[in-house]
Amino acid sequence: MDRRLILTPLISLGVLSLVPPLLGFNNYYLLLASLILLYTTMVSAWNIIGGFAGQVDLAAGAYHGIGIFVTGLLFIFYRVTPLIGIFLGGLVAALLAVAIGYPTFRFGLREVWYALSSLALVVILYKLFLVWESVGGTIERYLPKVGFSWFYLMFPGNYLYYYLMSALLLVATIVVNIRIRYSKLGYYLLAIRENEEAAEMLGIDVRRYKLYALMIYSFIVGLTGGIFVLMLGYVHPVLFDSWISIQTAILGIVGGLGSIAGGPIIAVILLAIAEYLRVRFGGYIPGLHQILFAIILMLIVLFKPGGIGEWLDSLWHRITARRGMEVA
Amino acid sequence: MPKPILEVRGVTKRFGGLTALNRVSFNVEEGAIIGIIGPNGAGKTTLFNVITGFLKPEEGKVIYDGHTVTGLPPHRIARMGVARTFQIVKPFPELTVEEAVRVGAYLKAEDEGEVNNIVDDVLEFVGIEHLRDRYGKELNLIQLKLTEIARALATRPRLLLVDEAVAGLTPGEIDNIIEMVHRINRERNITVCLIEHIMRFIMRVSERIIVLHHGEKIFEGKPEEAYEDEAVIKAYLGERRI
Amino acid sequence: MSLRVEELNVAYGKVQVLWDVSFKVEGGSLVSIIGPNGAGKTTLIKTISGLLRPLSGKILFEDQDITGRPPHTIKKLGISTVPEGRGLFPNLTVKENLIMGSYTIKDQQRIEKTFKFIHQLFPILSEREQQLAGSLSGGEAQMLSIARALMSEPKMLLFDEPSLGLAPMIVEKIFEVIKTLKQRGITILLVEQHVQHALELADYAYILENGRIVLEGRGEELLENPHLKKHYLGL
Amino acid sequence: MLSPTLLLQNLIFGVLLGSIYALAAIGLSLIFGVVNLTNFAHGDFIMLAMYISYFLGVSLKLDPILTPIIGFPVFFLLGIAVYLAIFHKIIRAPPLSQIAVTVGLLVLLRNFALAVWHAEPKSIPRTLLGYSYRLGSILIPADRLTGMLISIATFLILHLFLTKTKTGIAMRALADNLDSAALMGVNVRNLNMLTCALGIGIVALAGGILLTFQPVNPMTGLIYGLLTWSIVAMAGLGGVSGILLSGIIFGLADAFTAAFWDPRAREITIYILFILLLWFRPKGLFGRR
Repeated sequence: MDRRLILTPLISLGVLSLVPPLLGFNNYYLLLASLILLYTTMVSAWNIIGGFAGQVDLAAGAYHGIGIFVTGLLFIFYRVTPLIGIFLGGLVAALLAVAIGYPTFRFGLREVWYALSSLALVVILYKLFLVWESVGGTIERYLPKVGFSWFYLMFPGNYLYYYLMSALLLVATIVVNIRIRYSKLGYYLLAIRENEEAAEMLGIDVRRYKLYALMIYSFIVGLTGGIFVLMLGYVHPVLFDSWISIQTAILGIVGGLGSIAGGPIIAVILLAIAEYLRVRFGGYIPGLHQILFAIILMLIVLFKPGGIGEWLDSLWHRITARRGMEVA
Repeated sequence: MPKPILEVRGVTKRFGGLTALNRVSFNVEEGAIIGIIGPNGAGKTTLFNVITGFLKPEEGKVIYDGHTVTGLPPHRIARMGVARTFQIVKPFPELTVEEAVRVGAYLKAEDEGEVNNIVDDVLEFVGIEHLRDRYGKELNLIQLKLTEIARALATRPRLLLVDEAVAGLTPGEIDNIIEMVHRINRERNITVCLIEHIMRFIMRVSERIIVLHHGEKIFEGKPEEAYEDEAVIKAYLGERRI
Repeated sequence: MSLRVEELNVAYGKVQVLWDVSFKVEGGSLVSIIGPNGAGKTTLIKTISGLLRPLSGKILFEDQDITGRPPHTIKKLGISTVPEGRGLFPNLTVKENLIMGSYTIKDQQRIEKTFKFIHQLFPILSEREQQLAGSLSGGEAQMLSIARALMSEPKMLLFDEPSLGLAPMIVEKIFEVIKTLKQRGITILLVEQHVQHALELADYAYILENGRIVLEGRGEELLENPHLKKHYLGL
Repeated sequence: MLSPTLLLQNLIFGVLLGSIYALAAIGLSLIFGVVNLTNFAHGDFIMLAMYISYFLGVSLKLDPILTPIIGFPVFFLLGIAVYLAIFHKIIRAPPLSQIAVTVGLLVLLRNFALAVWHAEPKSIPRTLLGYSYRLGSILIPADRLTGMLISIATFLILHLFLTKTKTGIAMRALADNLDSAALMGVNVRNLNMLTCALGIGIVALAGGILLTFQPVNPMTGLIYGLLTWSIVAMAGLGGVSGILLSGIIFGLADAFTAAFWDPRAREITIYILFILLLWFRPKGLFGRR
């Protein structure tokens, strides 16, 4: 287990560090790659609430938006460095999640109703910021131009730094996943997903552990918003985007509920294909990549409900089993 | 005279117009194996749900180890040392047997090492070590029931409630469970409370039985005496008409 | 020969519940199958009525193979079920529940005639016609369930534990009704844990334990059988 | 300013709007209650219906209020097709699978609309009902009034169908107890298919009416999806009258927010109401179950 905690980040960082040279340090490609890593981070974070705890959460767009607005507005209004802003964005997202999640779990919302109310949260925040003119409104608010600055994490014309930040966040999220999966928290969440009553009877405070999962997930998604806004350069209520919620859940389900590797791997592959489709065909078929996601999702759920993760896991089992035989 | 570990005092539970439990009272002494029997719909499972906090009774209270536990959530009651198995098994299909038992073991263990020890110990005690890496969805009924018992034992309970452990099992498997219950009681010093429908099973296990019928306690005493009791025979066989 | 079940094996997922169950119900007779909770009684009824598909084995009704057919076709052949726990439609009125019972009958006049018969048999139901089925007492609900099954003028009735959760007086009443139905020539398969009643009424009976038939015989014979107590009470 | 006229005006607006919302929601309620299927794509069927209405309005110069004459049979058949192709396969699946598959359907419909009609909102060039009745200082728009009348007529017919016909009673029976319905001789599969056809067919009515006063864009589906689910949550499967009443409550919330706060804030009130409702009245306001 400890080996996994060291090997996984090393290997994934190694792979991820090969990408910029492969892309020839092309700024545009690096921007796309950073976005893909941020979306993948969300999928990996979603695995904690959706995969481990079994709650079909569709609020990623809300927490992502909170991260964008907190980091962005603190920078715009008070010149607070994103170094702090990003962290605060995650924190506010987690606080919001707890404020909503506490009554939600207290009153036993599950399945459809949990999914719907979390999706509603995205729309509520979108409209709230639209109406709340002093912080949101309909016009973009741009981040101040400060030039190249480590303090403000501003690297005009060079997305390599953002790529590295996104890569680090993704790897950290995967490590968090591994840590959780093989700890008390992870086993408790899985037990809750599998059977809430049985979990209760084994002494698990179901509500409390669901809240823990929700907090960790929303905090990480909040962080992705903070990095995202630095690349984008402005804030706007439309960034409370329900598509982010749907995309995250789709990739999480296709990757396999509870599978640590499945989600990120499938997310990177599909998001890369999606970017290609968007660039190549986006002009005349604007939603082609979303159609692709939808079809893959439906096929996976109908014909391979375990997701890609199940297949990856059994592959992993086979490899480790063979290694075991060699040792013997 | 050992002190009671569990006292049920005048518990009444209604569902709409139906009275599932009607002022049921009894004690369970520490270290005993007690059987609760009764025909279908007698209120047995409701009784367990009240004791473990899944249901709140309209009247009466449940006292465990000197503390009133009525109204506490199930996880708090579990933490105090009450474990249970379910009439209809509630497995963790996507977890292995070892992982399922692990979930239970975290309740009282201080660190991962202790968790591992509890898991190894319980798997061996219940005799399902060979199933360690099998997933819940791959198990048959007896294996599921044993895993559920192992899961419950891993929480290191003082009182174990077993809800219809043998329904649907073959005679050989039933013998296996009977022996297991005796061992849990003797070797682990765990008080056991069994719900059963099949009298034959309960007779071989418990020193004292309680018979429920239509939510009321109609008998309490030695199993042999139950056979002679008019009310019990009537409840089971129905009234003999002339 | 009305109903014949041969070597029936049934499982829920990976858990096999019935093992090589065979029995027969002659036309016009009443056969009881007795067994404790978890013996597989409900599974048996569900399999005959088409709600469950068996792993193997055969179910023949009037020499026609009905194994694995969907429930609505089995109903049309004349097998009606009084399911475990009544299986009423709680948000439908008593009348609407009865209308559902006559779902397969197209002839309005025949339906009217059956309604009259039902009202004679269960006067209480005509009083409660417009009430929601969910508001009935246990005994009334069981009568409605039986009445509903009769609405299709069945050749055969399957009863799944009609005495479940009822007070002794009501149980008496229900068994009176079953007796009446038998006298009217309806073939009946009665699955029960209430030994005394079920055996008294039965022309022939089987004891089901852990999914297997362990004992069979004529009703009165079994009632006197010393093994019955052993099998049932564990004496 | 809270003048009595303004209050009354918005009360009327709310009731008109709400009864149309209820018409949009009744199909979802039928499919959720009877077929026991969680359909996250319902709002996108509404969006599609609005586009079909727009298409017919532009190509055939048909008034949107009349488009359901063609739209209803088309959507009825669409319901059958969707049932056979997708819903049928997930009827017994766990909620997660139902959510996932219908979210997939939602994305498909949304992007189909995006590909065909693009992102800019579309509205019908003209309708015969573009005028308003005047009662003193109170305005009653003819399109919405007609919409309400169509809605109430539909609810009446549906109510009669569900309580007086054998098929309708069987649908309610199916909602109550699937196994028992099958034991009564109901062909469950066929009845499920009919329910889907009816549920999605009625969406065509709602779509035509909505388009008379609201533009449509591909994202409209999400808003109507959440709105109709909110109505179903409030009604709690309490029958058609429950849906009509909760539709009107949400219509009032909508009208009053638009009038007294900000037209853009309508969804805020509606969804906060929805979430509070889920917390405090999980079984709905009018539901028996």
